[in-house]
Amino acid sequence: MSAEQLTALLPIIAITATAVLVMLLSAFVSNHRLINMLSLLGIVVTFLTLLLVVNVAPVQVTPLLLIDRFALFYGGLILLSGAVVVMLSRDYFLDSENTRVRAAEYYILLLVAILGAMVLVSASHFGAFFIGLELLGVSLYVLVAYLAPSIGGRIISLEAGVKYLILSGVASALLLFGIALIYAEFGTLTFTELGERWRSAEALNGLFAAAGIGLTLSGVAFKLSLVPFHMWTPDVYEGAPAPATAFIATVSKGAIFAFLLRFFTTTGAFENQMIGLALALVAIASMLGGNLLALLQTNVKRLLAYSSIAHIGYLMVAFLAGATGYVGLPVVGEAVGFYLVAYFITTLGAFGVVSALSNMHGARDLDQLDDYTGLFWRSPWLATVLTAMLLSLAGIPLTAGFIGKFYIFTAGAEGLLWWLLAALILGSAIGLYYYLRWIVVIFKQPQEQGNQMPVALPLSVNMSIVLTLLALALIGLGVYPPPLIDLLQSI
Amino acid sequence: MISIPVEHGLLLATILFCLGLLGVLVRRNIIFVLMSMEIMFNAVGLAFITGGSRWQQADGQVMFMLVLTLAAAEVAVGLALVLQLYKKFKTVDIDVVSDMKG
Amino acid sequence: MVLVWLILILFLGGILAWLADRTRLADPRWIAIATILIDLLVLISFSLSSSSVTIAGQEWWATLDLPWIPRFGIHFILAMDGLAFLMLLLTLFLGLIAVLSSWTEIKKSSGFFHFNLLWTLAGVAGVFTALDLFLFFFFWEVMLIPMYFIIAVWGHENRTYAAIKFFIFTQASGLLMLLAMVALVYFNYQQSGQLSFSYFDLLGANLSGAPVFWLMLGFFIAFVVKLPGVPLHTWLPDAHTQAPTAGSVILAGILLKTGAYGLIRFCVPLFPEESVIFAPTAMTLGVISIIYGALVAFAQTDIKRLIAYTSISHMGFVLLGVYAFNSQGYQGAVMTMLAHGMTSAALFAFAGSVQQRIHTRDMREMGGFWGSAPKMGAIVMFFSIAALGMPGLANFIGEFLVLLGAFKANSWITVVAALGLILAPIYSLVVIQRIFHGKPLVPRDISDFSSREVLMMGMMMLITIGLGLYPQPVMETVGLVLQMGVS
Amino acid sequence: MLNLLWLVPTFPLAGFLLLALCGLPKRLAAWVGVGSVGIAALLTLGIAVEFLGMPASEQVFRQTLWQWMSSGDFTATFALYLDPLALVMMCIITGIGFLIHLYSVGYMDEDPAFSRFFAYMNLFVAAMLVLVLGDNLVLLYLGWEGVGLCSYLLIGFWYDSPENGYAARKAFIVTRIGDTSMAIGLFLLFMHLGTLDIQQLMQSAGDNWAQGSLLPTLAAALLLGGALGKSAQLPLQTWLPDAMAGPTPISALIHAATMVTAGVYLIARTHELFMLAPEVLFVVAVIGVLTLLISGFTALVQTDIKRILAFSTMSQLGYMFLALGVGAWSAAIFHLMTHAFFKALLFLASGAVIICMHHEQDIFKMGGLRKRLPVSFWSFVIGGLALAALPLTSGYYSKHEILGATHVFARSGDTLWAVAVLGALITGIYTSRLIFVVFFGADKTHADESSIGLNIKLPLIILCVLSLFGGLIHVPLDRVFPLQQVLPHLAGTANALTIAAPFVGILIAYLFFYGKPELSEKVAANSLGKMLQRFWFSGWGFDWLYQKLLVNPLMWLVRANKKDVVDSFYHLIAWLIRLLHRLLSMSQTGRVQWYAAGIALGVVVIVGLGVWRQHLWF
Repeated sequence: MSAEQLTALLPIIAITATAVLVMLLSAFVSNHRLINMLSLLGIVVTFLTLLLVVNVAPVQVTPLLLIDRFALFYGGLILLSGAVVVMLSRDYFLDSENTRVRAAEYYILLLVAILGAMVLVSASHFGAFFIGLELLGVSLYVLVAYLAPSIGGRIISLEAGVKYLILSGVASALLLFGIALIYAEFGTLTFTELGERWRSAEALNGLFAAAGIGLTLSGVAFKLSLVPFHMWTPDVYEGAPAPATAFIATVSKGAIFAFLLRFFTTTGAFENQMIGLALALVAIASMLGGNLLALLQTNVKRLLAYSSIAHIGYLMVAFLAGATGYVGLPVVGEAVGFYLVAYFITTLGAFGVVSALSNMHGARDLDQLDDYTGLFWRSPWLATVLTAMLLSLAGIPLTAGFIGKFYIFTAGAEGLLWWLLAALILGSAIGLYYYLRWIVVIFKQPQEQGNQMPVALPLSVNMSIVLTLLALALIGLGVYPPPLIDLLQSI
Repeated sequence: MISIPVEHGLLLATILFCLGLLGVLVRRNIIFVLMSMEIMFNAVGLAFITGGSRWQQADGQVMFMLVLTLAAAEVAVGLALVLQLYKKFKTVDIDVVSDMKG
Repeated sequence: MVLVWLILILFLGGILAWLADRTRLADPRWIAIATILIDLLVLISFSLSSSSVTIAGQEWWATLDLPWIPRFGIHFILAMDGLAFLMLLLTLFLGLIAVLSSWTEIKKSSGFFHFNLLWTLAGVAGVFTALDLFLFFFFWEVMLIPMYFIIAVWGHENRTYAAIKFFIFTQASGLLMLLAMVALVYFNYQQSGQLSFSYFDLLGANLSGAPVFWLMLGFFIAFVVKLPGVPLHTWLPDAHTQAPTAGSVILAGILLKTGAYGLIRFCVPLFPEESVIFAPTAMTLGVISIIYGALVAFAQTDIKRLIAYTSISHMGFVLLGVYAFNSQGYQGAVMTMLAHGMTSAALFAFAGSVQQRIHTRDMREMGGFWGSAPKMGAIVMFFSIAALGMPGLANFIGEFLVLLGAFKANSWITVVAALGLILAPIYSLVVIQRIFHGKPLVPRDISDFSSREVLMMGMMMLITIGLGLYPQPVMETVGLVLQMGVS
Repeated sequence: MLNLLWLVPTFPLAGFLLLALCGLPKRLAAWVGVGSVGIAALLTLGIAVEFLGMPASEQVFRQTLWQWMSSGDFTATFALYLDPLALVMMCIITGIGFLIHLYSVGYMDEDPAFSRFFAYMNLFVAAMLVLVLGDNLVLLYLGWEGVGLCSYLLIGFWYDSPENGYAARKAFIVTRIGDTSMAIGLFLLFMHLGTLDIQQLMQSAGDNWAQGSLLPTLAAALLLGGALGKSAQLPLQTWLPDAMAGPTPISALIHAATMVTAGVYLIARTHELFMLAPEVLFVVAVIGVLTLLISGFTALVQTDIKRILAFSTMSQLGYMFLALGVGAWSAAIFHLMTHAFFKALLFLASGAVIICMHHEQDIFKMGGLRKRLPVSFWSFVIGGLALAALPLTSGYYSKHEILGATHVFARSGDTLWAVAVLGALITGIYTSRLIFVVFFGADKTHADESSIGLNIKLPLIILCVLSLFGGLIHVPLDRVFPLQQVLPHLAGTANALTIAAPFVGILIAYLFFYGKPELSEKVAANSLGKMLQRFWFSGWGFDWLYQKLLVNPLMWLVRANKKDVVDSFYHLIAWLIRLLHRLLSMSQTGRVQWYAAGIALGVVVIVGLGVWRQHLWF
């Protein structure tokens, strides 16, 4: 392995080292803050190593990993999100020393999950993909169920863990079976070779290859929670601790989508009509189904879960535009990249507020819509951030979400995907309803529920910083997106 | 060496896989559900081996090893959760975890 | 640069008002007034000193063109011509009225209220000056959000429903428009190789064919929702009824005008051929709005709801005028916009003050107010007869010119539209009858307009009379622009 | 002096502003209200003297105030146009107007809304002046609508009672129907002739349109619609009787002397156009005849003193329309003038009676007032004589001219004339019925004239004089209208019949209502008489008909759609979406295996799709 390749692996090594370090440390100390700080530091250092690697990229490290600007960009995104989640966890797991649930393992798992996600986005081979996916997945099972053994016990956390484990296991099996079939058909596991054979082989004329690609798609669709593979999403979102939910909603999905993008652009598989049709159907079903399911939802975590289903559906429109042949792949990459960044910021912000209002004690997070009544009058800043995030989810200007949606519109329009765009508009219109309903609740005047004066909510400095940064990023990208666009164009 | 046609291997794997899937879908005991998942993973392993043998490569077997690892990890976590479940509900019926809905 | 300031002052003023309230340093109402006055001053002093530039065969008083998102050929283009100037003037003036009309109504978090109010105005000012399609859409939505808050937070009993309905209608149709914009830009890109959202670049785009018609429709629907035209109007009665007074004033006085402005500025010039084909349909929609709005208005017992439906009726004239494609139609449409801005704002301000006094909007619980509130009666009488198109007042000029122009374009449709002239007094006068005439049902003394309210109404009355008797300066200001659209 | 023309409408307008904006004390309000019209009248007098002093061929004066609006090829200026026709109208408006204002000071003395009354009155005078002086049809329309507005305001002046408000709205809306027709006429004229300046319009109508062709017919018919509404002619006449709800001076000024004659003025003003449309002109004559007859019969059975006068006004307006229809333009205006005199007199006199009777208007509750109210009585007699057109009174001259012109009219002139004479007979009947019932017979009241002062009596006296001798005034309209080919001159039997008709009417009335009242009771008692009486009393059932035909369906439609049917469409969509939400939510059962089944379904669909496609390809 050359020095260059080693350099390229630096981020992955760094994050692994962090995980190991935290593991070692946790054997001796149980100071939550210390572990939290160390994790954060590790992530930040890893992020800094990315900047080093930019100069050597692209580097093919064994057939397994391709560290190019694409991988670095998404790696960076994952790390930043990870850092945010770590910071959110700090307050969420405050006072964990005094309970049966130690927070140390939580951070280890989180770091391993980040590692998995980073491997996932760098994968150029099914083997690496598989390893990354399962590193991410298995860590998540535990993260989701993390609060199950706590005193009193979060039963919903346990339930979510069990559900996620079983369903995700099934999905992994589907995915792997699909990969196995593809392998049996084409005899290679690297994406580039696969692409070459694919094109030369007159596109998928074997029964097993067709089934294989279908199964693989199904597995990916599950991870992205596209309709009809979506049903686990709300339950897992609801049961998992809020920071972990934020992580699942962003890193897990984002990494898979990045993989999808790389896989399909490298292999060109989605130019196949069958796949295109299947994906289009799934996308439409997700856009409409996700929004419809969220419509009257009163649990905000479930609401965000359904909304995320719809958002991945939107994202599929940009993705599918690439399949039409009218839109260049770089444009698709750009659109997807921008949308993901916006979606990351927004989702982290929204769950950030939820976790700021919740903690590990108690049977559930603060996730009932009613809990947010008059939030604006108790905690204006939290409410403002949340509102901004919701508006971004709804795709309203001044926020990054709007530019993201605009990107999808341009890609869709350029690709002449009118049906998909129609579904997008319809879905967005339905979606407005529940975002607005939440906003209405936030701004409800306190006088309507008795005469008690609103009590100001305490907000830690740490939280303020995170949320403020997210809000600034949201507005910044919404008002002046060129820097990010330039970055995406350089990939 | 008389090789078995690759289709036969894959067909067998498919049947095995479907059996596993069916098990997941219908068994109420969560232990059995986990076991059915194991069957699915093993079906995957079989398919990889078949593929490997078709192309005379080690890749398929390597992947099989990875699948085994995954299955082990999956079951480990799974059993831990089953334990918690049993502690809380004194049962291993999978339907006890259906509180969250709608 | 002054155009940026026009918008920025309002944005900053809004923030200042909020901060002032939170720190209890100053009364946000006065900050709002001061902000708007400064903005007015800037606008007027600018208009006096400006010299015009000609772009794309059209005269502009000022333009500003900065690169914004080069990836998509999006520029930050602001420009002002006569039409935009008038609309800005209307916006700021009614902004002032809005602040005055809610002077005592808003008890809770007045700072946040005025923040929203000023941001709405800023958004509207942006809409009236933006000449990059993307930027236009940007402002189009920006004005929506604070308005949504105004309704949702300070509205009346059914505010949530109204606010969400308002938002969904506008936003859903806005997305259609966005799609049409993007598609237009890309069609143009394919033909000319230039990716640009600039109005001036797209104006020359020579597209044709069936899809272009659909694009025009995308714009049209978004604007007609805002206008609003039947059958896309049903958000309006709810929003107007539930909004606080200032909200209703701004909604009726200004926000509806953005729809008409959009038609005039974008829909017709960007798609001249398609618009000509579409004109009979559009005019028919206008007529349906006129008649239908009037009929439904007459049935209402909630005063704000009634006024809201009359807005639909009046804005139908605008639709009719715009698609007449002649000077009379165009100038009539603009005059109607201005006139309707005054009358509807005044009537909503009145409705708001009545609600504040007797805590109901139900006209069945009113009656005989003239005795105790003659000033109020006289003023409302004035605006009612202005609304029914009394010659000598602004509305008449607008409606008359619209019908005159529309008659040339399509006589039969116009004859039906003229029936609106008969329906207008039916609902206008019934308001007077139910509220001011007759004997009071319950012996209830209603206090007359305060001097603040008289001042505010007086200003609007003067403008209504001025526009009615000497509209020529306004029409000349408009004229230069609208000649463009005449094909 | 002519240059001060603009001041004539300006003074009343200023009076209005002053009264409306500053809460003047009552005395001052009276001075301002009456004074402004008085000054206008004086100015008019001065202008008239100078104007008539000019050579007849130069009797045209145009004063442009400012450009009102100009849009593309359309221009409307704020310009006044004075010609003899306008001058006559001006004199009537300011002259009679002044007298009625003066009268009102006494009549409205005890009303708390004294200055509001004068404000409206002044505004009316200003608007009416603009109407007659307007140089173009848009400006005329301004005045036209302005007087309509004032009419509305003044009918509903006593706003306490909902009936008054109803009457006011009815007046406004019914006339507005006509106005709309007129507005459409304006659009049509502009579209084809490119201008709305009256003089240019008439010029170019004559140049461009052939007589009897479609366009002038259409345009004239549309303008006629406006005239019918304003002048309460069939079929838009129903508002006028109800309009009597307003204070009596209003009835005198607006609903007798000036506003209701605006329709006549409009047709006279645009007579060139109407002459291009002989069919329409004939319709005008027929409508006039029908109206005069129908309202004459209606007046016969009314019991409200003001309603009788209202129907009589309609009837007299019918004569004017008849005159216009047969081309007797000057006669129409002449009758307009004399009618203004005597009808104003009658209304003011009835007002005096009403005041003295403490706001009792039912004539059958009066009686024998001849001695008690001498001024009112003599005013009524003189006004009644003029109304019935007895020889030597002013009404005689004008009506005679009309009947003469009708008689020689080429197209069914005989029939029209016969009906008109019948109308004259009926006029005689109802006029004298009124006088007999109110002033003769048994003394039923304790009324006296102590409550009316000089400011009421003086106008009455002046109007008496005018009613008697107004027929001697020569209306200087010879140059305005085309000369009539056949000079109207009745001779022989026709002449005799024409003169005799009112006498016969008076005789009949004397018989029925003074000599042998039991006769009238007998007639009224038999079933045919009862039916006729009811039918006539209701104004020939027009109100009933319109109520059933137009108002009720409209009201039904409006009420049915109060909730806005379009909205239910959106509610349906929302309902559907909620339904879908519920259905989909049901799929979210919470059971793991169900979720897994969902996944399996997805797999089957996607893989199935792939495999199926494969087979399709093979």
